Amino acid sequence: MIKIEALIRPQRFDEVKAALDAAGATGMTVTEVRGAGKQKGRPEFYRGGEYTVTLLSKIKIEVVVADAAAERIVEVIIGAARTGEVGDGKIFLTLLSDVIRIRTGEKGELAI
Amino acid sequence: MIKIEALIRPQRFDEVKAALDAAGATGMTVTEVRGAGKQKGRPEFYRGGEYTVTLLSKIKIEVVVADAAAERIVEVIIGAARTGEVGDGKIFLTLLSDVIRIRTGEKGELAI
Amino acid sequence: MIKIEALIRPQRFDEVKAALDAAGATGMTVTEVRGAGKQKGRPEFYRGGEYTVTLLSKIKIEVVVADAAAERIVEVIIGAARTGEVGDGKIFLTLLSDVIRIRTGEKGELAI
Amino acid sequence: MHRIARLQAAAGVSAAAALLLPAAAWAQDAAPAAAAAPTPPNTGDTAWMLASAALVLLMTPGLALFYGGMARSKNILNLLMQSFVAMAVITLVWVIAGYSIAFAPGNPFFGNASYMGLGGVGQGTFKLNGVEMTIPHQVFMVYQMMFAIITPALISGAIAERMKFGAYVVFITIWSLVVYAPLAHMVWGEGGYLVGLGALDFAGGTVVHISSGISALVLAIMLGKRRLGATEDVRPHNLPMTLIGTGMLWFGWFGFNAGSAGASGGLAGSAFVVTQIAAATAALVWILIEWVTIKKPTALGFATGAVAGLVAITPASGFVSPISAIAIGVGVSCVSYAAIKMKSRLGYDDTLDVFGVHCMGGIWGALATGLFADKAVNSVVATNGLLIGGGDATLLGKQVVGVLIALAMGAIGTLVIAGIIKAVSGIRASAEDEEVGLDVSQHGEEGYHGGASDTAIRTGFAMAMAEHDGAAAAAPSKVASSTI
Amino acid sequence: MHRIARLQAAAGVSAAAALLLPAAAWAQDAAPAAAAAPTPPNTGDTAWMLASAALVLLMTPGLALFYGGMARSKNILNLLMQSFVAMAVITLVWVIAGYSIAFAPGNPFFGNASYMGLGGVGQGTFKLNGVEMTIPHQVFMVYQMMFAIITPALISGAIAERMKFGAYVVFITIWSLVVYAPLAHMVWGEGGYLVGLGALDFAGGTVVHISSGISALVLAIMLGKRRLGATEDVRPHNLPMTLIGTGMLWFGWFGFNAGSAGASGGLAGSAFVVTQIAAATAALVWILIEWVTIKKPTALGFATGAVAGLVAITPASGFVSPISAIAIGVGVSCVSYAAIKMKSRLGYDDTLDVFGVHCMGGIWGALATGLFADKAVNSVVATNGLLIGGGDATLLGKQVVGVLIALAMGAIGTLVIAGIIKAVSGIRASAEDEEVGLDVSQHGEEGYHGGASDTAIRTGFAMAMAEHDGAAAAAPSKVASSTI
Amino acid sequence: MHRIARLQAAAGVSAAAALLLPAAAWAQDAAPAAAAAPTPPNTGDTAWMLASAALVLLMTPGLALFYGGMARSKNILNLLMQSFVAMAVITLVWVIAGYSIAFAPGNPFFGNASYMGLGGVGQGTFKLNGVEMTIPHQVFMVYQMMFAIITPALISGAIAERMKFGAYVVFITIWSLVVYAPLAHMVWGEGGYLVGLGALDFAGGTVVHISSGISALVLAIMLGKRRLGATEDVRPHNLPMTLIGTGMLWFGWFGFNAGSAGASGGLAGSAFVVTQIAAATAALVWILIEWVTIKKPTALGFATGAVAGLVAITPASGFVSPISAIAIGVGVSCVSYAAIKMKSRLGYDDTLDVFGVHCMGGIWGALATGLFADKAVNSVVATNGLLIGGGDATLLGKQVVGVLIALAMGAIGTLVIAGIIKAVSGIRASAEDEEVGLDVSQHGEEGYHGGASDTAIRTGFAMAMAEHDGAAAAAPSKVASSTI
Ligand SMILES: Nc1ncnc2c1ncn2[C@@H]1O[C@H](COP(=O)(O)OP(=O)(O)O)[C@@H](O)[C@H]1O
Ligand SMILES: Nc1ncnc2c1ncn2[C@@H]1O[C@H](COP(=O)(O)OP(=O)(O)O)[C@@H](O)[C@H]1O
Ligand SMILES: Nc1ncnc2c1ncn2[C@@H]1O[C@H](COP(=O)(O)OP(=O)(O)O)[C@@H](O)[C@H]1O
Repeated sequence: MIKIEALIRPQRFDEVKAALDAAGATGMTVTEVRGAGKQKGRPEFYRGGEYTVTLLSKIKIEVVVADAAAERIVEVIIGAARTGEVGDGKIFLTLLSDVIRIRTGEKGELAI
Repeated sequence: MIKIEALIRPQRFDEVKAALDAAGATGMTVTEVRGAGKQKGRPEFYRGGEYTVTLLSKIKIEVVVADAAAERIVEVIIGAARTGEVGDGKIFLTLLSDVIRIRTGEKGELAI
Repeated sequence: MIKIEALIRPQRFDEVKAALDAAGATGMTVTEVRGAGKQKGRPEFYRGGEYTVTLLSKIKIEVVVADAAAERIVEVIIGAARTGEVGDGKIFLTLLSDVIRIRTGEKGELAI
Repeated sequence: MHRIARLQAAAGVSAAAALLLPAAAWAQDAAPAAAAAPTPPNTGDTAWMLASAALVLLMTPGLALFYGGMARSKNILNLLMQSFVAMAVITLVWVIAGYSIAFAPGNPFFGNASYMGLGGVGQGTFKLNGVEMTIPHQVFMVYQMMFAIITPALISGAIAERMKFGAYVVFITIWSLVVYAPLAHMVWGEGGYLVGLGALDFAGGTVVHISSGISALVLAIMLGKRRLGATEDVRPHNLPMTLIGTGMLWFGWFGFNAGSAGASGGLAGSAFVVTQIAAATAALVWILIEWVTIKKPTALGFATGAVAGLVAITPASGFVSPISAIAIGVGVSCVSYAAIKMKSRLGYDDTLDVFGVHCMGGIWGALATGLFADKAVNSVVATNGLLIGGGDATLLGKQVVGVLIALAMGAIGTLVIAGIIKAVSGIRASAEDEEVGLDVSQHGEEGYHGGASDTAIRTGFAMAMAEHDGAAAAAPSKVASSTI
Repeated sequence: MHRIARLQAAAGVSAAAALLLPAAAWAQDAAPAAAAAPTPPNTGDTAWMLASAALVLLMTPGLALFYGGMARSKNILNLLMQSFVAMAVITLVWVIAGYSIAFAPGNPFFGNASYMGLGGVGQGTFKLNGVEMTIPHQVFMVYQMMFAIITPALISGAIAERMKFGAYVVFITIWSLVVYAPLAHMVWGEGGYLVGLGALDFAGGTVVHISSGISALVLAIMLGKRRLGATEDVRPHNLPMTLIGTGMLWFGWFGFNAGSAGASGGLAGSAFVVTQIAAATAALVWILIEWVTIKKPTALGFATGAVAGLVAITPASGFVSPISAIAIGVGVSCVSYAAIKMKSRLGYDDTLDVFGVHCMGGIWGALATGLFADKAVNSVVATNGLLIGGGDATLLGKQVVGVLIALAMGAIGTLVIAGIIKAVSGIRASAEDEEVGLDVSQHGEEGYHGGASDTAIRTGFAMAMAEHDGAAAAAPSKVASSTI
Repeated sequence: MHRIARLQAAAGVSAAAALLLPAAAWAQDAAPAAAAAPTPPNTGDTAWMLASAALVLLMTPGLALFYGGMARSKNILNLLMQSFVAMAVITLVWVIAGYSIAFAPGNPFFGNASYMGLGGVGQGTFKLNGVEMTIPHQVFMVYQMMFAIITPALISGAIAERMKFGAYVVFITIWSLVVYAPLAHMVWGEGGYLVGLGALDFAGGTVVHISSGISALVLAIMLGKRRLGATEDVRPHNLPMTLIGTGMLWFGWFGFNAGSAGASGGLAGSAFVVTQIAAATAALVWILIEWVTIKKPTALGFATGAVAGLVAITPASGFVSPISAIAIGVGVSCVSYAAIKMKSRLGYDDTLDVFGVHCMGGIWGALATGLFADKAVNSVVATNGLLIGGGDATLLGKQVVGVLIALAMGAIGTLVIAGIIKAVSGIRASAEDEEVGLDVSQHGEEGYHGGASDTAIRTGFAMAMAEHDGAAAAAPSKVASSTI
């Protein structure tokens, strides 16, 4: 099984989620994170103190899929998340050694 | 070393944490996430606009353990997290290539 | 590629981030988490009810780097995050099977 | 209270004393107009009572925040609504029948139907217990309405996080009619039993705080404990909200106590002063107790102490001196702090300590009135309190009677009302509703949103559609801004 | 309203009736002083009007919270600022010209320049429409200023989350001068057209709510919809904030309505009472409708209903009985609830339903005044409303005229003003500014911070430097505490 | 201020002028009662002063929110408590000795002990500086108490996030007695030095703002800078909270300034009007400066400007015309904005800019009184201000003396008091306490909770136990609902 970890723009989250549902991803886990990359933030001002935001809000989506499905799901995410502007984010793939469904105790691909 | 990543119901978190402490898990990292799976949310209403919540609050618990201990810890988590209802969550296992304790610089199983 | 996952004290975050920037880490992802380990929290009081905080605020920093750079980056993080007190945190290393830059579709080390 | 003052003045207090009362004062500066048929209200007295009514209304939102901040975020809206809904429901209850039961002539225990639907409650001045008031009858009615609103809302703190909203609404509606209104009649109403007895309650220690406090305890026990995990974390979700509420309560309480003079002037001023002193003293003593016992002066402790002080001074506020107010403030923090500690032994789940603060604080205040009441402050005091020069235990005895009546009516009334509702429809939220939180289960809402990952799909008719159309008509994924 | 009451009293209402009015009351208790050239203001009437002015001022921050809680967190500051900035801008507009246009003598449609810069607006009492007021002219001016402030702020709810801040400021400045001030003149001003006609608006149903509500709708349509993703989540970010705002609005509204009596006394009391009753009834009816239709009584529904009730009673508050207030409250919740449902069909994006609540609620209230106005409540009512004993449709007809004029002025004025600004500088935030949120894009700030991972580097001159020096002078990574 | 007005009236201002004063007005409408020994208070004047006292009390919670929103979340409760605790401590300080030092007869620098413990401070009217006041002495005392409360609380903004709570409480207690009370005596007290000199301070520019502002600066320097990382993020954690606080301050300030007339009527109205105008102007000018310099009108800038405007108009509010109020508002934003910019050069850590806003704003306001004071507004003005027709620099010179005295007393007093406390017990929180935040380290609490992962184990006696019992008695992991 493979864990697909995608870091995307919050504004694209709705589209990505919809696309994943359409693609039949059985589930996903979403985390609010902050990211640093090539993209720079907008200036803020407080009592004349100027701030440059160095970490921007991003959404981390984790989807665990069977090895076979990984490539397709990655394409789906890229399709929905890309704007072409700096800050579109990244996708990381990791091999999992096992998956268990707590409710039933099922293991491996059955549990996805 | 193995990283055990469990996604559970917030309501079961207290029990799971207690069980892990009892089982002697030396440490853990907890993250608030939102998850989509088989479980559906309750309807909400705002000025007559009806919302169906598609992502539900879940707790992600990460516990890193020695390979030998993995199986037992997984059982402990399942025992405390299971309700038998849709939404109990999943457990993902990943092999780590190394672990370092920042304070001492210890590496590998020593650092856990 | 290797994912370096560091759990550090929130108070050291500024230093660690600055050190990573200096070390030329191209990007990072930051998550607020809570952790249990050897470190114990301070007592709190509410209407005479006493609470011992069992999970402490920690910052999780994820940095994905080329295999070659991993060791150096780990040193950089340890250097900036260590206080020598219990609670300094841990670093976990994981091998990634692939990395993709959403904007360009680049893969592997190119995408980092 | 002041009205009683006048009653007794009429009932033969020396004219000299009477001279000190606004009633008398007004009699003077309105002298030329005295003949004219409908005495126009005194503009100054009316201005203060209008302001006071508004201040007391604000206490209910203040209470909502005071309680709400202590709840867990999944129940915040339910706790706020338990206070706000009283502003809606009790207003109508009061207009339709409550005011008449409380203040219309009748027997010593409840009024007749003459004021129902506000019949005969007009813009002109009126008489109460034989005394000519200087404000419009409607202003007095609406001022008293605000008391009727906040009293049942006080109960909500004890049963927080587990009661069905519908059952709560039905409960406070009936409670207001069968517990609050009759008690108000006995204490303040036309020919009320305790008025006749001579028990003193300036602004509602018995009527408001003891009655709601004991009812809160009984209802909390009838509901049972919240379903909590062995180690479940129930710390307040937002203490700054609790402090905002405390500030609003303190502010509004000046209308509650000083307004109970029924007029502007010296007595209102005196009540204002002792209210400030008692609240300040109790807040300070509470954090000092904490400083000594747990080494930390907490914000929640400060808020709790301030409210306890305001509760304790309420019945005494028109009868005691500033120095006595300090004593009352010191006393209430000791009493209420101890009561809250005891809770653990007794093991009931009074979520936000309504019993410890309001019932115990109200009892202390009512008895303290018997200890510190002073003729020099208000001529209505027939004999000084036990601890005041030349005083004896006469008044204290009457105060005890008042306390017992309030306790009995609150406890029995709640047992009966809640018992019936429980039998008919149930009063307790289901385990699952409690677990997901009362906001979603009772109100179909959550208090806070806006995390970028906090998402839901709109399907309803209103706003939803509107935007959906938009989305449809839109470029791939964004709504084009269609303008005229 | 009361001033009109006096106008018509002067215009020949029976002296007997006049006796009931504070003007008359004052005439009495000040009798001895009557001769003295500058009649000193009545201290009680002035006390109430000072308090009322402060209460109405507080409504604007209250409105900011009511709206702000419904916004998404990325736009919270912008929504708050749209209300707060009106407290700054409109104050100056009113002092320089607005008050003169609204209340100076002139023609039936606007006043002359005599009060510009507050010329001739002094500390002494004054005459309005031929009636001797009992409060200082400046107090009346500042009381009316608070109405001028909140009215344009009401509009902001409809155009939330997408309008350029600069364009908004320019818009409300001009709108206040060309729409609000003339309308206020017609309804309340010296020799105003609707005053002469005999249309009644006690506290501003037409001037405040209909005018702002219709303007809100027109402006929302001109701006176009927010750019929202097909499934974008627009749930309120902080409903407790909306409830705090509701409490502040309810509290302040007593100054708004009861203060419109222009004096303390029976009429103010009556307005106070019906305000409370209508708000309570509407809030209750709203959640009952929800309970029936969607099975959940929501907190947002309660807040919306309460405000709708306050809106509807505004024009009627000095003319109707408590029982009529109940009818008005029931009516407005049905009307506004339906209006909000309709929005989906019509498909415009009135973000926070200003049209449904304020415009529709205001129209219902204005017409209801024609149905329920009652001589027994206020002698100014020439003929009772249609549904009151002995009443007919005369007044109702006049009310319709008032409503139409308010609708026309609001709609046309907004079309022209916004049209010009749009042509000159644009009124809509860019797609990117809207996406990142108006807080960052318009104000260079975010509402909330403090997550440990919520970080930024200081580079500016002030605070930044200060600490930077510190940091520089510091041990490796911490600032040494340099003390004297 | 008004009391001074009367002093000088007594001291021989033409009777004609006197006629304009409420004192005189009252003399008239109470004529019939004049003979009667204890003059009953004027109900209207008393109503306004009761309302004003409540309004000023509310300013302290308002200040707490204004400051609290700017803090980081780990210090929110400490900042709120620094204001709230003043409501408790200073109330007692004032009752026991503060009021006597400030207002009892004595020498020009402090009063004697005659009013200690409120001896002789009763429900009847009283004389101040030879003038017969029309309100109860207790009402005047409690109104002044509210000023004494908020003044030291203002200091907390400068030393936020690093001072020991215990040391803070001791500091404000002593400061209130040795700095505030004597200064109040000199400016307003019986035979006070500056009263005699003829320096004018209507509502406390010198007594409240300059004294607290300079003390804040000195204390901030003595404490030293916060220990901040080189790039540490100190952005406000909750700006909506700061705006709510701003709204409450603005609202309460009407009691602060208009209440300083000591009575209802024309002068109170005039003070109310200029207060509104100055606040509005300053807020607007502040965001305009930002719009020009940094291209963004910020919410924090609006809030800061509004408060600066309120500070600046405070000393002038009873003496200047609306047009002058605009000038004062424009001036203060320029002065305070520049002062805050300078901070970076000077490099001290006045966390929330108390010096820039309150001290500099107060100085500008005091001097502006010397520029714009106008006989036509208040007959107490002996010679018009420098910029008013027929005026000269006489008053300006006296104002300078007042400013210097306030600066000296605040600076020296703070140096001595804080110096002693520092030597005895230390005033600064430890590095570790500062790092974890003052909420946990000083108060054993956190402001916000409720993330599902935000967990702790209950071990204490109270609530804890109660639920623990429950848990024990429970099904595997849930508490069975044990009901009667
Ligand atoms: N080396 C990295 N390690 C971890 N996260 C990264 C890394 N590089 C980028 N990210 C994540 O991806 C997000 C987008 O990166 P960015 O460089 O701005 O996008 P792009 O590559 O499209 O320009 C960042 O905000 C961060 O969360
Ligand atoms: N394929 C997946 N990838 C990532 N997370 C998942 C996946 N499937 C489930 N989850 C996580 O597990 C949680 C529980 O899943 P759900 O299907 O509701 O449980 P169950 O399988 O017991 O019915 C989800 O909310 C989500 O956080
Ligand atoms: N076995 C583990 N699994 C997952 N996270 C861990 C583990 N041990 C420690 N951590 C994380 O590291 C943080 C620091 O651990 P702690 O033991 O307090 O530090 P130290 O080892 O320096 O004393 C913890 O708060 C937790 O977030």
